[in-house]
Amino acid sequence: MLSKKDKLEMFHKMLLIRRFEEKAEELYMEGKVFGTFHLYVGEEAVAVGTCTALKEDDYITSTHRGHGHCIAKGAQVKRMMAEIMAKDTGYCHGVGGSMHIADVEKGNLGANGVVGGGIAIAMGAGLGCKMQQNEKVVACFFGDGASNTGNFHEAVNMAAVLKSPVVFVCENNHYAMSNSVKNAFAITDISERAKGYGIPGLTINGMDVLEVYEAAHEAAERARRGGGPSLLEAKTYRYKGHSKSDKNVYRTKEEIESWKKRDPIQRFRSQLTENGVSEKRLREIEEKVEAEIEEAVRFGEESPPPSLEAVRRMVYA
Amino acid sequence: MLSKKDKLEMFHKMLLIRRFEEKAEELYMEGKVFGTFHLYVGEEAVAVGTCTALKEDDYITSTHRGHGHCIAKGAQVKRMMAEIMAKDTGYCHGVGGSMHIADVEKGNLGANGVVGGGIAIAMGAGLGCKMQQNEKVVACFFGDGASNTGNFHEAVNMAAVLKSPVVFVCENNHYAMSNSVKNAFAITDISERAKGYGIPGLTINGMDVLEVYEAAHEAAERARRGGGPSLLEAKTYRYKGHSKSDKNVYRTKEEIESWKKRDPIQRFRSQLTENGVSEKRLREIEEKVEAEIEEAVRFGEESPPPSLEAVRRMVYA
Amino acid sequence: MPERELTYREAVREALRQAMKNDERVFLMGQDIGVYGGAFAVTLGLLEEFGRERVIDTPISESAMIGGGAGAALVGMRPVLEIQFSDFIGIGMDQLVNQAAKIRFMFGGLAAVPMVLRAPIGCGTGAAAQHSQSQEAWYTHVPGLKVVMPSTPYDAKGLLRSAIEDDNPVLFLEHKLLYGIKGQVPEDSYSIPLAEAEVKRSGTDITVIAYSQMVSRVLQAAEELSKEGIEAEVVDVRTLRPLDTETLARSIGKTHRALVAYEAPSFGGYGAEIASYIGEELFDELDAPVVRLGGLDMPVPYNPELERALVPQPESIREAVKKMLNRT
Amino acid sequence: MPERELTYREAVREALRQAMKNDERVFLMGQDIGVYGGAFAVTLGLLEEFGRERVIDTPISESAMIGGGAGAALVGMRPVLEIQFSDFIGIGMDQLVNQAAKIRFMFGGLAAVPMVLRAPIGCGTGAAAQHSQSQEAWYTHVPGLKVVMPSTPYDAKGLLRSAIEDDNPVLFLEHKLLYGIKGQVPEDSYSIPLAEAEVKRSGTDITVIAYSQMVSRVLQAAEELSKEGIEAEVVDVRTLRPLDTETLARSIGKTHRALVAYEAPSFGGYGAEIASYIGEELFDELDAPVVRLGGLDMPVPYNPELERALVPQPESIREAVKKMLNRT
Ligand SMILES: Cc1ncc(C[n+]2csc(CCOP(=O)(O)OP(=O)(O)O)c2C)c(N)n1
Ligand SMILES: Cc1ncc(C[n+]2csc(CCOP(=O)(O)OP(=O)(O)O)c2C)c(N)n1
Ligand SMILES: [Mg+2]
Ligand SMILES: [Mg+2]
Repeated sequence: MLSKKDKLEMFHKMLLIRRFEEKAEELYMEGKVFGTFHLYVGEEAVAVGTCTALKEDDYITSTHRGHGHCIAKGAQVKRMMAEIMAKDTGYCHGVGGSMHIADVEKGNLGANGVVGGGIAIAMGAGLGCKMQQNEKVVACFFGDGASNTGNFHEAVNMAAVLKSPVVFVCENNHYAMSNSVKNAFAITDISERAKGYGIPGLTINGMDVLEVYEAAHEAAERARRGGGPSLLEAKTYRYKGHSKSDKNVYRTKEEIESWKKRDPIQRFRSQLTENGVSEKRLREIEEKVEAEIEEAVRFGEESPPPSLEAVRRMVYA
Repeated sequence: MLSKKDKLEMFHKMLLIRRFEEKAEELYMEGKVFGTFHLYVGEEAVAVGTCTALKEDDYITSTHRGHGHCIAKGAQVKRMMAEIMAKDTGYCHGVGGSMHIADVEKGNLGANGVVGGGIAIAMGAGLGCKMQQNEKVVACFFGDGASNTGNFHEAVNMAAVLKSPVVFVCENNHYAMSNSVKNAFAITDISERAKGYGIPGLTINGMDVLEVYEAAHEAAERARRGGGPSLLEAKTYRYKGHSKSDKNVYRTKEEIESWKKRDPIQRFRSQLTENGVSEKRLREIEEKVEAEIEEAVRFGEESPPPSLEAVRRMVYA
Repeated sequence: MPERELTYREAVREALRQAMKNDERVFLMGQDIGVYGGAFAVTLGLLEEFGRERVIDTPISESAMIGGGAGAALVGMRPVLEIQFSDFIGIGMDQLVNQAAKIRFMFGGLAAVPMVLRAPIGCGTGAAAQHSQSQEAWYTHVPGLKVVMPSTPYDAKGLLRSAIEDDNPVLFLEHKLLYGIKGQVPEDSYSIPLAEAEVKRSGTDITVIAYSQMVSRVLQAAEELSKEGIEAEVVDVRTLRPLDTETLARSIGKTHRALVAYEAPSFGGYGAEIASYIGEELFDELDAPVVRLGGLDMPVPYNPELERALVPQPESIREAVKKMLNRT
Repeated sequence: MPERELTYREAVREALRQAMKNDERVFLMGQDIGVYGGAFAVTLGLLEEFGRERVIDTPISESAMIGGGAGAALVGMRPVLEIQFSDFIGIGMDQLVNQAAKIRFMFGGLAAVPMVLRAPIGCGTGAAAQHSQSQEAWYTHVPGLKVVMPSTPYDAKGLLRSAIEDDNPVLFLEHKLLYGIKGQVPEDSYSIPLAEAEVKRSGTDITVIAYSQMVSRVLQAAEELSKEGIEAEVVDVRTLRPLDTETLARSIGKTHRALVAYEAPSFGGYGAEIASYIGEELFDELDAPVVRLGGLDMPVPYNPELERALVPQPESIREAVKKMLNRT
């Protein structure tokens, strides 16, 4: 059962994700952040609901749209900010960037630039945990698009037969870049695929952090007890374009607006208020988030870049 | 509806496959056939039932265990025999061998040494037919083992969403080499996976050529009418080892014997007799098969090998 | 033929459009190539022009797409596939190498797989290790494949036509940094034969061999060297497999020195093939060792200064040439 | 240490067994490696000895297995994967190259992926185009990977230990024709450092460079050449990445001539890396061009005579040496 403190921390994290993303976009416009990145705005409930259901030393694997997972699993936003600013103090010494942030200490086995690329890694990490009998589990995030990669199929099946303790979390935000799930699937619920692997499958409301938490918790504990993997499909939506260069030609403004009405942060905020959390308390959290983000930007800006000599030594252990 | 003539031709082909395989094994012992090959003995009903449901100019894609598909689709056994003897008169001029026999003229787009390797090819060939509006369909053979490859997943899903006219025929002979389906799947019926792609799925008795024919016919006509792909799972069994070097340590003699009691050729022979086909007529077919096989061996033995110069020119068109 | 200025991107698009108009067997498959116009906007407008049957958005299934291309080609179509970043060709490596490239041979020469696989390569966009690679060396080592890497809009258009008309699987690799560059391009359709290198600049002192985006850096270096009295001949191989060795031989027969510049990690890169060809067949022509100037031996880093330091730049090319001529 | 004769297959198996006994983080994953003992019987008996938890038969899912290996390694295990034929590594190429090999770098050096991928390579068994390849050139071009190709039972055992103990992903490629060959192998565990080439035969007239199965053919050619008064030095590079260039330099400093023999198609093969290294760094030592003797430029044909003609054999190596020494 989630305590009030837990819930406030969830709210804090969801907000931190939202503001991190908005700030990253701003910095990109200012030319302080480079390359490509993919914003998680709108999907915060999935990462936070799932990661709250995990223990601190459990693992996750993440995606190209990974900032949210990273924060939800406990990363420091300042080191994330430094990373996307390509600084030496970033999680990957400025060598990885947005698509490769990892935080192995906190159990984040890395974002991934390859769609579906992390699914097999999650399966194998789970296998390792099983062999080490450490009762850890792995939550594996991936998108609707990733569900059509061969890696999804191979890894989920292998996890099923080897009873690797993984919670497969499909973030169905209804698009893979410009491709609607209507064109990429002849089914409506991706969780349906669980049947083909003989594992539990469940479609949940990815805009409701508590519903995500409940489902993830059950799946994680099942895996921890040796019951093998599950497939959760969280229906959600990304508010922003796929990446920086997206003109949103493939969807309507109305559709976007209709999802924004179901905003996971607004929803959770109202729930908290209804549950007696004071407006003041929530404001405090909001202010704290602002301060954290500002501090992160300052940290990033003041940090030095990595040196070529140091980076050359990173290729091999 | 199958005519009596059709059925006798089916019987003829099943027997031709069986005897071809037995002869190939003999020749291997004698050192006249090289490399690796994989015998189809026990599974004849699947290839013959399926290919009988196709039109002459429909396509198939085949597997490493491909002799049966090839014969069922109308290949000349003498050119197959010449191929596995590495002769210039073989289907691939002795360059492909058992695992690569193709007969594009008869619609056989090739055996395949890569497990699952032909599934995407079938999907694309179907797509080509659809674009050409030629009303052809593709039957795609693959094993239970192949159903766990990424290609299966990607190609079946892509066929489903693009409505590629393919009949996916999973030959579930219960083993992928030494690996029992019990270890490779957490489900009992592979056809269950069709649900995850939104296409019809059906498990059938692969030892009953008429049942296979009926299911394949329905699926093929559905595809031909623009209804998209289907997944058939034919439960069957291979009597022989996986390949020449198999000691069968992973299964019991009893299991093998129990399947031999369900022999598809015996079964069909009895059905034909019950349906009034005379013993004499069946004997004639059996003799004809013997003659065809002998003729094939002679043809292979008397044929010349390919020349290096000619073969070097085969790399590029 | 009337000419006008087009970007590289537009030149590729025009070649696609003309091929599709000219031959109804040609069709496109890829991710987000329809309404989105492709990750690099190359196919923009083609969906509207040719419809969903011939401009097919696929799910994220690179392996099935490449194998599917081979299957469609086998039954008489001429697919042109787009992989969103060449880095992901590895996902369909087996279908490309063990199926598409070998089918003709394995079938005894009795089938053909006319297909083109287009993909953007290269670094310089801050996209880090999984979106910035140049893996041409893998493909050039595969009998049955052809590999083309044009450096200008003009070459891109003419070579793409040849690639589409070729009866073999052809990899057509487009450097991301080239998409925006401009050049004169004839309106009409024309073709440049595969396996013809081109001398992009004449010179007498040294031959610098390059392809794709590196050609412009080499040309820039050559112009600067010229001011110092060094005349470099620049050979753009354009087609890496099959390689036009005659043009190389002719040039080195004149300059007696060769530098090979490329972006991929130096070790085991395609430059090694060129260098060892020259070292073996033109040994007696050489006044100095053939030098390879490739990328540093590491994945592409995100940090933009490091990314720049990774690969040969005009300055480092100039330095390398001067060193070879003992002019530093 | 007591020695006795083992086959190459047994030597590999013994290295696996000793590593598993010695370190409980080591486990095996592959297809049919359990009760079947592997397609080439390398892992025979290990299931019985170590149980199903540490000798894991997987479904036919090469990509997930390779990525899974990386995942297990990331959380502290030391997986040793077997791919049934190296030809199928392509199916997991992305997981190998874009994940396993790059994770450490992308993570800023803060993680390690200690895993070994074993696979049989090579032709000579009549298994045709998809079961007979030597694609080492692909892997040697990947920063982050190491590539080992031992030629003897002794080397196989010692190098496999080093590969398993290495904290990076290592490809360990075993030529099928070697499995049955015998050699003296110590009983105890020992290691041979990665990146140390070995002079397998001393000579003065020419250096012949090879690896894996080709070494024995080169040695055979060398013995025959010796009867004709030609003394070839034979260098077995053993580890292809990183390459021990010092041993090459020392040898060529003595012989002034180099031939590189390998089985893969000559064009773009790993031999090109060796040849261009020598051509560039040892140019002044060379009395003659470095010659590459690779395979013919085509997929492996089924017909056994053609298959034999495809790759260098003792006769063709002898011929090549004599030609280089103008002794034909
Ligand atoms: C294997 C691969 N193919 C293509 C791409 C290019 N790409 C990056 S993100 C993306 C869409 C991913 O969709 P989804 O899995 O639904 O995740 P989302 O972006 O919606 O979170 C594509 C096609 C890639 N990175 N990797
Ligand atoms: C991608 C790939 N992995 C492994 C192999 C080795 N191999 C050949 S056949 C086979 C088993 C195939 O099982 P299944 O698909 O059930 O077909 P069956 O042999 O039972 O007809 C294996 C593992 C291969 N040829 N291709
Ligand atoms: Mg999505
Ligand atoms: Mg099977």
